[in-house]
Amino acid sequence: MPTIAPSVDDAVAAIPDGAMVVVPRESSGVPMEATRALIRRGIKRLSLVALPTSTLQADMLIGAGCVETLETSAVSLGEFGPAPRFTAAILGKTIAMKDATCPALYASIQAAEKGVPFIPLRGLIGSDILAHRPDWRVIDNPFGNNDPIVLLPAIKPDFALFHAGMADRAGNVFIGRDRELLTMAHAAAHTVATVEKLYDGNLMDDPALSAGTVPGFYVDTIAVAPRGAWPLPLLDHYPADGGHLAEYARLAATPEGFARYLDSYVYAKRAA
Amino acid sequence: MPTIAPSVDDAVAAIPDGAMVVVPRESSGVPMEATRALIRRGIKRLSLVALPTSTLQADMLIGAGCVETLETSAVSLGEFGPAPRFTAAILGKTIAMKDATCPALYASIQAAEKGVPFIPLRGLIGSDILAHRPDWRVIDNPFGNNDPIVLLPAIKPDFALFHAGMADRAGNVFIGRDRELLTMAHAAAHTVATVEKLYDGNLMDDPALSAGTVPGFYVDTIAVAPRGAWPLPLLDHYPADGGHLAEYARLAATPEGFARYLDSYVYAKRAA
Amino acid sequence: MLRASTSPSQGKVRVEFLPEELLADVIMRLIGDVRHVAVGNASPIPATAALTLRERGGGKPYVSLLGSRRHMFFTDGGRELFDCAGQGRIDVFFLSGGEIDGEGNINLVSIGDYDQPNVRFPGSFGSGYLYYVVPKVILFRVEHSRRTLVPKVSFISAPGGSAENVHRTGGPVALVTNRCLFAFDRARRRFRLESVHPGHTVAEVIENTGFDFDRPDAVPVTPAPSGDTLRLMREIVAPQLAEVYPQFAERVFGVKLAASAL
Amino acid sequence: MLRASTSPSQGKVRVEFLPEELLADVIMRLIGDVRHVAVGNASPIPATAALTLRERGGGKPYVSLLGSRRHMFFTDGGRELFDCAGQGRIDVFFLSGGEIDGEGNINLVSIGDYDQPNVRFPGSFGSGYLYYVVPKVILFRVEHSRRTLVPKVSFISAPGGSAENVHRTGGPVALVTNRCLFAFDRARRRFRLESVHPGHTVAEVIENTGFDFDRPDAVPVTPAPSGDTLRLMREIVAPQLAEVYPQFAERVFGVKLAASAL
Repeated sequence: MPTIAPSVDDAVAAIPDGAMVVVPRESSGVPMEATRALIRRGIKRLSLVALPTSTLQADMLIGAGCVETLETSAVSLGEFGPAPRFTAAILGKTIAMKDATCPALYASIQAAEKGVPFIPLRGLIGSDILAHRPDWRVIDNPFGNNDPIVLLPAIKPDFALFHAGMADRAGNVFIGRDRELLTMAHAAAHTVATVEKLYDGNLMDDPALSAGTVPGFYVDTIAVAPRGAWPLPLLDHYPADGGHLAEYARLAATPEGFARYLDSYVYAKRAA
Repeated sequence: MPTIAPSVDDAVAAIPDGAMVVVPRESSGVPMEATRALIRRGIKRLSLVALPTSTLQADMLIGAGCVETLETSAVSLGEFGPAPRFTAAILGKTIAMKDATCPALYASIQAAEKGVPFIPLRGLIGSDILAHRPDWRVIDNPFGNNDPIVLLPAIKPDFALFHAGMADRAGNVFIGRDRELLTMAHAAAHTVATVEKLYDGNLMDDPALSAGTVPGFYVDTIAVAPRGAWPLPLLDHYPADGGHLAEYARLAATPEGFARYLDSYVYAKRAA
Repeated sequence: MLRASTSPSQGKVRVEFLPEELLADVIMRLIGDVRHVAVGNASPIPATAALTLRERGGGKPYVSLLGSRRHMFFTDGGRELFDCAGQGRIDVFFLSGGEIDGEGNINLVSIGDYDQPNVRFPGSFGSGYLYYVVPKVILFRVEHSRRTLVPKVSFISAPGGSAENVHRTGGPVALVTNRCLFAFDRARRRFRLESVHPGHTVAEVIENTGFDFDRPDAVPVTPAPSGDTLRLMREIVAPQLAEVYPQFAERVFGVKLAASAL
Repeated sequence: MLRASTSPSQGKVRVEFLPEELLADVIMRLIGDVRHVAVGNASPIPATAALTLRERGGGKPYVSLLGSRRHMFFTDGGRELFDCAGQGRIDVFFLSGGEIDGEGNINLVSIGDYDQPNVRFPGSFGSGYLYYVVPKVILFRVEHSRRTLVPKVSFISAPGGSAENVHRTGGPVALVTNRCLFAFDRARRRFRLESVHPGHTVAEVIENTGFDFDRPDAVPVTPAPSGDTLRLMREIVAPQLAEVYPQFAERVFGVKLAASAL
């Protein structure tokens, strides 16, 4: 049975250095409180898979030195410009980058969900994305005639980590339309979720709610984190905190500014 | 925009002779009223894909001479024994049978959903299912080492046909946890759905209901059919009508009895 | 309602039980201590076993009953059973066969030439996949006869074993019939008689089995279900079964589907 | 708030509009009469165009705005955009590029050697797929300079054209910049100058474009948006945009995100 951890710091304790962790795009429930907890703990050598893109979360983890390998299709701060710590890490070659394209990541995670070793995908032929992915293969479609197609290996994360609206005490997590969170939980060996609040009752007993639920069967640990996606948005709950994101963009432009940002918003909690 | 048809007969009018139609398993919303309408109309040469199995629906369509090709993993009447018209058709060689295994059908429909020409699946190697499927291929997994794996071609139905609890006037259909209905609608070129009732309002406006909804974007036609799965069950709504199914099993054991069954329960409506 | 009984034996309490209850009890022991048991369509006796174990374990193992709304936590449609198995998250599953042979091959399709069969069964269901990837597959065939347990199946819906290089993380562990329990030896691809059910004999098993199998010199009698187990089955589990197996629940346990179970 | 204006011309009504409004209007004409327009992240001007068309069409075309809850009918998670495109159900999409070259290749990754880049962009997003399978891809790059429109991109996130045998049902149809509109000729894999925006010149376009392109002898001026279109954009669409593009909606249209839009 899933555990309801007493704090977000406790919930992420099970994620070890070196783990492969899959996290969702900005609009699907980014676990920012959990991200701050991981940085506070000083997690190292993460193999981070951002499905299929990331914003603040990847930039902070990279800036704080937690990431060894990043696989994703894009990292930026969206309306707030480039992701400064990501950009600096690529230019400074301090992380290993696996550039992908969005549907390739979704398909690779679905391959793990289905327990198949690979999955085909159209597109990519003739791109430099493909040219720089020696772990991908091109075969001649056996059902076609001189029809090259890319095969992508399954991505099997050690952990799925995300934030959602609510969970019940049996560990069922309501995700609504953010279905990639379900795929992530299926594909990953373990799942850690933070939620805005606990739901009284069992989500699976409600025909409507159960349709948008990750069963507790797939979930290891849950922690309650009100506004746990802040300063990013949680759809149906709260918008992005634009003022804070602008401040991040400004500070993170330099290593010194980024360090100050961490002191103010991440390590502060530890000091307090 | 999807059409709300005035009757089930009108709703299925768009499905032509010779169409490839995908229909769901007994527990996921079998469109029995629509099936009776198709038989009344005398539809011919269906290529029926039962995802992944069928009971009464396939047996009736086969018995009524509507089916040319059947692809599925099993047809029976469950607790009421073998499916008599299916069995007779196989022994009499009046339909072409493509025997599959359940996950192969799900995976093939998902391949169409993803727009990929094929999808791999474990299992099957060394089975006679595979031996009798010249349309399937075995390749050596390019990511493995002497690791044979089956590739299944995508199944792209012309129509998805199913029954569900409710739809709104924008054509959104609430399917709850019966997610294969969504995959079917994605994979098929057209979707026809019958529903117990219309929902006032827009299903997409509700965070919980929208999570279990087939968007109207994928739906061509909807018709209201109260108890439209009868005598099969509709989960969360009504159970199977065991007495009626026992009567069917008894009558359909012979061609003459089956004809009487159709007269009583299918053609009766036309006569009336 | 008629209840079969064990032969009265000296000094022992006579426990009355139905054959279905004995078989469910046998299956409970075969399932053992696992995390997740899935039960396919048309498997009421395995369903009885799995639900009884869950009651006894206070919610453990997870049980997924195909076709049920209440006893099924899946939220991703029919494919989730197979995806879940592919992830290695289903520990036990049940398969049957119109024919089963001594190498553990099962036939759910037809007898005779595939293109001109003499007998047609419903079809392979998920066997062509689950037999390969579920660690403990329990074969279950009530009718134990030379018609069902054959030297060689006409059609292999799923093979009992595979070549070394074929991806295979699962396979058969046992075969339960109305007469006995066989264990399956994967390395030797042979069945071994484990126990004979009360009221049946080794000679009868040999007589009615179409394939060769191993057996110890002394074959034990399958133990009867305990009173506690029978109570759990009849009082707690039978009403749960009625949702998915209304005919079975009524015939075996005399339980009718309650309107609230929908 | 400042509003740019067309040069006053004799006898005509002077229509005032912002560059963003002109570009959205250009894109509206490029989209044309289709069933489904999808708009990726970080594309506020294409989003403005698509939503304005939908308002004018009374709900047609379907519009999918990535990152929006209100303007997005998908219920299968982030993959549905790509699955939908693979099914042939997305008619129009928008892509940009840190660099775009004269063959329609786009670069969203980096400048210089991939392993030792001088400049890094965010990454390819879905371009490595959508550029191949969406029939009408409209390239959109506000900054029209020799830095962005180059002879040859450093990195091909997605190529403008593909070999005959490569599955390709989609590709570029046009490139919209702050100075002009180019059409793309797929057979010749070349751009052709279609119109120059008010206040810009052909000489300026040539001067600021790093690749060769075709052009007619007389290049028309891009027509200004109509008053009706501008009214729709400003009054009806701008508040809708605020959910996904709050900074853009406030900067261009002076609209703040309402609490009810969450």
